[in-house]
Amino acid sequence: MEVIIIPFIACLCVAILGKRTNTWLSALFSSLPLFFVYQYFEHLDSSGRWIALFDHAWISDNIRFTLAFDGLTGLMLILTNILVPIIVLAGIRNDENQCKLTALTLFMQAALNGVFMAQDGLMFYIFWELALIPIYFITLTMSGKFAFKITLRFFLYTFVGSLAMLASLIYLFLHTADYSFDFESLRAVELNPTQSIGVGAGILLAFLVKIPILPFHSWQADTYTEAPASGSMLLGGIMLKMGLYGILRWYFPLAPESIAFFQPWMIGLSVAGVLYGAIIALRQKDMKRLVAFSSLSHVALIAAGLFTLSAEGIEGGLLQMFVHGVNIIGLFLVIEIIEKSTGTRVLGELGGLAKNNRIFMVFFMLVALGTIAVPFTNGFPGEFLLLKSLYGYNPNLALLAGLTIIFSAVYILRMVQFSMFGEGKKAISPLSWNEILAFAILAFGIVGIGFMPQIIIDMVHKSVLIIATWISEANGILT
Amino acid sequence: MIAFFITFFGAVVLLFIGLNKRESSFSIFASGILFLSAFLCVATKFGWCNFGILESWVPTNMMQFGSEQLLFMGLLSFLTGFIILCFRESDIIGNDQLALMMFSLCGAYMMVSYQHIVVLFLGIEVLSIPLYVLAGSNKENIYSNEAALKYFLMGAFSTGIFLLGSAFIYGGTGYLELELMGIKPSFMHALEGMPIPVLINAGIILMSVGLLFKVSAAPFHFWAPDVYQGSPNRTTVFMATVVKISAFIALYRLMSTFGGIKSNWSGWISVLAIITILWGNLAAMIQQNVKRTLAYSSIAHAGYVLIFILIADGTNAWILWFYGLAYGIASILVFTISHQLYNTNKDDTFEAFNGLAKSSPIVALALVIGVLSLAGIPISAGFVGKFYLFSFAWQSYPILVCTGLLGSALGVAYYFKFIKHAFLKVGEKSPVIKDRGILIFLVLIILMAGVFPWILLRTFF
Amino acid sequence: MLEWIIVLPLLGFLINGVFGSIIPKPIAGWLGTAFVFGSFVVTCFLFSDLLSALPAKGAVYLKVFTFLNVGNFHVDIAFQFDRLSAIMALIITGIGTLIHAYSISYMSDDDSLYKFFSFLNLFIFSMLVLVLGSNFVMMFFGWEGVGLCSYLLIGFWFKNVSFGKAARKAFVMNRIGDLGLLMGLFLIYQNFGSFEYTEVFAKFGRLEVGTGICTAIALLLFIGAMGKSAQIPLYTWLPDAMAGPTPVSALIHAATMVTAGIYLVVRCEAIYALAPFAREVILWIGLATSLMAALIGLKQNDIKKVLAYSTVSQLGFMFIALGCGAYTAALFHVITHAFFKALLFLGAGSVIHGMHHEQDIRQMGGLRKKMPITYATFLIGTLAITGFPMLSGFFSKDEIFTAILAQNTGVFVLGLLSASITVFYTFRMFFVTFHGNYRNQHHSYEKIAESPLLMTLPLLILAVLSLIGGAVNFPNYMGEGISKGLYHLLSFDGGGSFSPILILPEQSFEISHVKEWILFALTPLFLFIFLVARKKYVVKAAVPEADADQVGFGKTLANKFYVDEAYNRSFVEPIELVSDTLTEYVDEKAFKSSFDGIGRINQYVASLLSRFQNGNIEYYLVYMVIGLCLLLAFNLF
Amino acid sequence: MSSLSIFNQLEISHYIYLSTVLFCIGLFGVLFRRNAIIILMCIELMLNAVNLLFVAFSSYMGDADGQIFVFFIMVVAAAEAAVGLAILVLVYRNTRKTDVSFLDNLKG
Repeated sequence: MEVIIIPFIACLCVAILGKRTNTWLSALFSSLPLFFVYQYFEHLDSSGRWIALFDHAWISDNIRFTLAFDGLTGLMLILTNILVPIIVLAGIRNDENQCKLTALTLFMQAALNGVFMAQDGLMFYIFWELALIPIYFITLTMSGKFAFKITLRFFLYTFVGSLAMLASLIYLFLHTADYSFDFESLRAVELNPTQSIGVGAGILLAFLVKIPILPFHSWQADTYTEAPASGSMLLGGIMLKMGLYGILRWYFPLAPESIAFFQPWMIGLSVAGVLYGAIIALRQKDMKRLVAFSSLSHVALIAAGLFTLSAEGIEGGLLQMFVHGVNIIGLFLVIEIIEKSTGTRVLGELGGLAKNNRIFMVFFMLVALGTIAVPFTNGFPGEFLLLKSLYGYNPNLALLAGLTIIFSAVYILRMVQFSMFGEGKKAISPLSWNEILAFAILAFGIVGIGFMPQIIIDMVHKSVLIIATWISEANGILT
Repeated sequence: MIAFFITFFGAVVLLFIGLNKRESSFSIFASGILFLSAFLCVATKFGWCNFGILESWVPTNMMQFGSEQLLFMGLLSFLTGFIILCFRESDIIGNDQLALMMFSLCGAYMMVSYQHIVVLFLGIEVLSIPLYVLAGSNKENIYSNEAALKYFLMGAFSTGIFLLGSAFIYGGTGYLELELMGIKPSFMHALEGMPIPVLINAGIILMSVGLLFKVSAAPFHFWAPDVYQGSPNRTTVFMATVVKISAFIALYRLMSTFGGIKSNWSGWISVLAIITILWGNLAAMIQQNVKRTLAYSSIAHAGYVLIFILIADGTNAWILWFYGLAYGIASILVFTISHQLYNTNKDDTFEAFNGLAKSSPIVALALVIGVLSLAGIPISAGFVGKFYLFSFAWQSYPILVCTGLLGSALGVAYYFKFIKHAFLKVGEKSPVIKDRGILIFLVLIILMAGVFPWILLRTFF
Repeated sequence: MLEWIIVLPLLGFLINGVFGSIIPKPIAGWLGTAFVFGSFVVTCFLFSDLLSALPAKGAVYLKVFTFLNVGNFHVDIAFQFDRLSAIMALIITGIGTLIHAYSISYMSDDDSLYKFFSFLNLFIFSMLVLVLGSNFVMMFFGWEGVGLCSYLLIGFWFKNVSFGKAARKAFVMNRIGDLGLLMGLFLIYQNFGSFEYTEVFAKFGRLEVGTGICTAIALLLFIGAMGKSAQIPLYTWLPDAMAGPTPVSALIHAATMVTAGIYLVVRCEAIYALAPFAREVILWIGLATSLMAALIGLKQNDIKKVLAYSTVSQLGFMFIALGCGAYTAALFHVITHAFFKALLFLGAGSVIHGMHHEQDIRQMGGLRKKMPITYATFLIGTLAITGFPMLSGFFSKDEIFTAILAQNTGVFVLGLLSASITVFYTFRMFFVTFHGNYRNQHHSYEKIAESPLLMTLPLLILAVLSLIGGAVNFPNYMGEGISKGLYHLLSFDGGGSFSPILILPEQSFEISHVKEWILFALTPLFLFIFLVARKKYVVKAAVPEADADQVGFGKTLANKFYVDEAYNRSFVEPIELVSDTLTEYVDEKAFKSSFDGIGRINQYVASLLSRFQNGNIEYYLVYMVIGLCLLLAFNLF
Repeated sequence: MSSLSIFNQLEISHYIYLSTVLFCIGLFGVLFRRNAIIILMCIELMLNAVNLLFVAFSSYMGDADGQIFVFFIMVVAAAEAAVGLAILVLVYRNTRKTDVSFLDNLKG
């Protein structure tokens, strides 16, 4: 409960204080939930079950306000509550709308924490939607004449997806014995394959849009590109993890009978998305757009891994979710600083930025290397596991998806080259302490996970095992 | 019944003490009376006070004041009180207007509590006739005139249809009492030469068309956008909320009377619901006028509530109540802000909202929450209302629910226009927004009902 | 103790990387050198321990921590110091130390010297991880790590755009190979359930020769080797990689990193032994690469480019050896090649240093007098690479030719051709650079001076090594006691889980005396070519013509067979076209517009609907009545 | 007597048809006339048709409810007409027209 209330209170404070807000304090506040997350870990028992920490009757006696915790949730909470302070810190250069963005970001943090902890289906949906609202307003502060169109497209896309999920959840709810949205009750509903496919399709749609998987991605690039930095960071760093988390936490357990039906489609689409995003990213000139497509590619690989239903795929996917969050926020932070310093983020207009700011250069390089999954950076173990799981599913698909390690090297290094190397008149303005702090945390994440990925794997292992058991009970296809 | 009396006599008193005077204190007096009557309704429901004597004046086969009716009356009275309170500064202010609105509310009470078709008819007329006047109360304004005339002509026309229907029902069943005519619609008095089911079916259709006209369900909604746009703001919001909700209650009670032959009418009501949802949402997308947009939005909402008519089984009236509350409060909120902006800019297109977020962020926030509630996005009351509605209808009417969800998605497109103009566009004037306290109170109601609906519902039902 | 081999360069990297900017320049350089030297010393100790251990040990094994443990998939950060990795580690740290020391002087003008040394140390670290790792994943770590360092060092002078491009090219081409390697690893894991060398190779023992899986794994691994060791078709990055500072070229692109492919194949001898078809492929690709690179080398005028193509060509030879199954010969050539090619590169660096970063040999000439030490050592290097008798290159090449001859005469002839060309272009470069007249207009001849001691000392040491390096694996005819040292080292059976690295018996390469005589007859052939080259470039003092004057086959050679252009046409441009098409048509038009199109359809429907709302009450009434009639009609009739 | 016998021969259905026809006449009048006053009169005609039907049913079934309803309808119709005419006067003052087809400012 604390992890929802604290950011919310912080959000209110920032909203009330307005321009007088101290960003350092806001960042401190937004990192407070980490402490509670740490405490929550003590509630875990060895079984890895999803343990309710807070439970109260809500919309009806059976539709309850239930917050639960396990390793999976823990990982997502850590991700959220580490990244949000960084996003808040990074926002300092954004003078005009800063307090507004900070307040919205904090609100978002509360909602995201809710999404990851919600054990009640309706609650999950509500937090899911709630997380959409601040990001909508954050993206709305973008400049440009297409702002409304882009945000509307984004909102409609995700909203339609969420409505489909709602419909599926209600359907399940009506079939529960006790008319409850509780996770366990929803899971206990026996569905025949047809029903399961219908329900699964609805739930999946919401997640696929959010991730996004290939045919549902067209909101993404524009939104990432045009949104203010904190918006892009929230979207790319945390929000799309909601979709992946949702697949694992809600789709797999609730409609396991349909997995066999969707698996080939999902993996096919994901692999197509991996290549599609990578190939498009090869030629982008706008750095944010490039990162948007690279994210499309990377995240599709995670989705593919999850759908292989193998331990490597799922746990590697979870690892990569965390990693991708760190990396993409790093990339967006870098781009933001470049844009704020030079006034542009178009590759052709940049160059030679490496020469005057060493810390920036080192960090940029580090993030770039993490993104292209060089060993001993965080990108490697996850990508290795994902490709391996995909190989176990189908070697040819793994080969296709593996092309991403070539393409990602091409486009990321191209971005590094055209912005940092060569001769150029523009220069990066000196970094402020908050940026250096943000860099330091992210850099620690990149290298630390690169060396010790097992920490994250251990965190989620038991929870994944339980979900895997459910899937195999329904299908018997898990290896 | 006490609410009825208080409202009625309050209106009469208002009419006399305020002759030829125009003061906003009358509004406070009127809304005070309405809140009192709302409170008394609730108090009676809970048995805190008893006005059995008053009740005994009315034959039970004419009107009935069960707890359900009391809560509906309380809701209507509550909403009207807020309307009057929020529109104190209306440019068409006068005690006569307030009194007319309160008389109209009396009609709404009758529509809520009728047990006899005559009372329903009288209720509709008592509701409508003051409204005709109210719609035209901006005498110099040609739009207001046009709205009044349109509303009047079409209203009278639909009354005729309603009456023909009630005559058919009368002939088909032999009764005008709600309790009796619904019992065994298939056997009734034998009328030689007339196929009775035809008479009853036609009667049901004609009567409900009369009411569907009032709730502005497609294709009987054509008056709504024009009249909403032309009428003074206060009248518009009254029509959009109280009138619509009361007509729905009347329709709900009428249709559940014929619940035994549901298969006869569920089909076409479903079709109408689908048409209404789609038409309302689609047509709203290209509107530039705020009131017109809201009119179409109210049409769309009528479509959602038509789903409720289908699923009503006598025990779930609280869905309608909650939906009415959510929709009513949100509408009042949005209309109030739009009205106040209109007072500043004399502009009732979306342009009036330009730059609202800069000039008064709190109001902009209130606007956002109101709009989100209308759009049905969590954590607003609108979401919970829709959720109840859809989850109850999923089982029997999946297609309707899907249409409703689709409609909600479409609705986002135009509801977000408010946000677009308030947050993205730059405004020239900085409007003066009064009554922020009331706005915030409304917001709080929306949020409370959205976050803790169960507390609310468990208290009342 | 094993950990120190790895940790020391890493420490160097961290210290220079973090504090480099505040450390004085020479100290940064010496620090970097010291760490690598420390690593070398540790390696030596460990190696002698390993050799002298009683009872005899196969390997020293060190597990640091568990890297990944998912489901039944398990990878440790673990190291294995056996005889093969010891040899590689000795080359890496030994030659690395020399090149580090050389760089202190060579790079002394550069502002970001510390950066250079930290990258070099990182490279040494990665390379050591590659060769010392105890499983395939560790090797992959190092494999990618050295690729990264190569990228960083090629693009070290980042202000030059084309250098950056070359760096990117190197990284990407390596990544193509890496993908193959990765797939190979997956295939290994899928079939053998482990990545540990000992476990995997133990399981290979049970398979039949020519099994499909073995062939597939062998070929996939070889794709990785192709990328790293610059074989056709992935060789084009190596000549471009000469954009990096010369010590980098010497260390990474001649002595160590590019031989990782050979290390991989030797390491996986157990696999390749079972995959004759894969060996056949390796043989022919190695041959083709060697020939092609040698031919291109004929017409190159950039001193480093010539050396680069020569490296590609020599790597080709090594793969020929591997293809023949002569693993010892290949590794032997790796060692000797590391000596003389590092020497040549460092010598070239010395020349470039003296010429103020002039690399075109047509702009040199007559440097013999001004740079005597460089000249002498370069000559030794040249003789060694051309296979002058009794120098290191002679023995290693000899062994390779023996192996070829034992297998395939056709290949022998072609290999001979390639070796002959090598002799010609190496001497061409040598003569044009050091003999003849000075031809540069920009720098006066007088100002050219011999490089400082710090640069010449490594040259001298490497020259000595090039002279005597053949001793590592003398042929049998040199005497019982000292011959075949390397072979005995590698085919040592440690017992237990640790099987010998080399399983195939070397006896298959015993050749008849006639053939041995043929081999001996080669020396006069090479002498003849040497004389031809001398006549042309020393006696006639011919200068290679300008690129524009090239005609016919020479032009094709000067343009490197147009391979880069062909790759551009057939891979880069189509992909870019696909990318643009996807961006413009599929993403914008198909996906985005289709969604927006739904909105537009809605708008259109809405405008249709609003036509009903024409403001005229009569119409409204008519619509109402129509609606009513329809309702009645459908329900009553 | 003979005329009464004609009445006796009339079945209830005849009343229904008659009033439906009357209603439709009024309805079509509403639809096709443009003058607001005539429309108002046509609506009255519709209401009277309903009245007739109510009375007929009432007498047929011997139930007083229908006749009482008729009185209410008449009263309300009168009130409605009064308000309606007032509105009409209002419109007429502003537009000098009583033709409804000219009132189409509000649309879209």
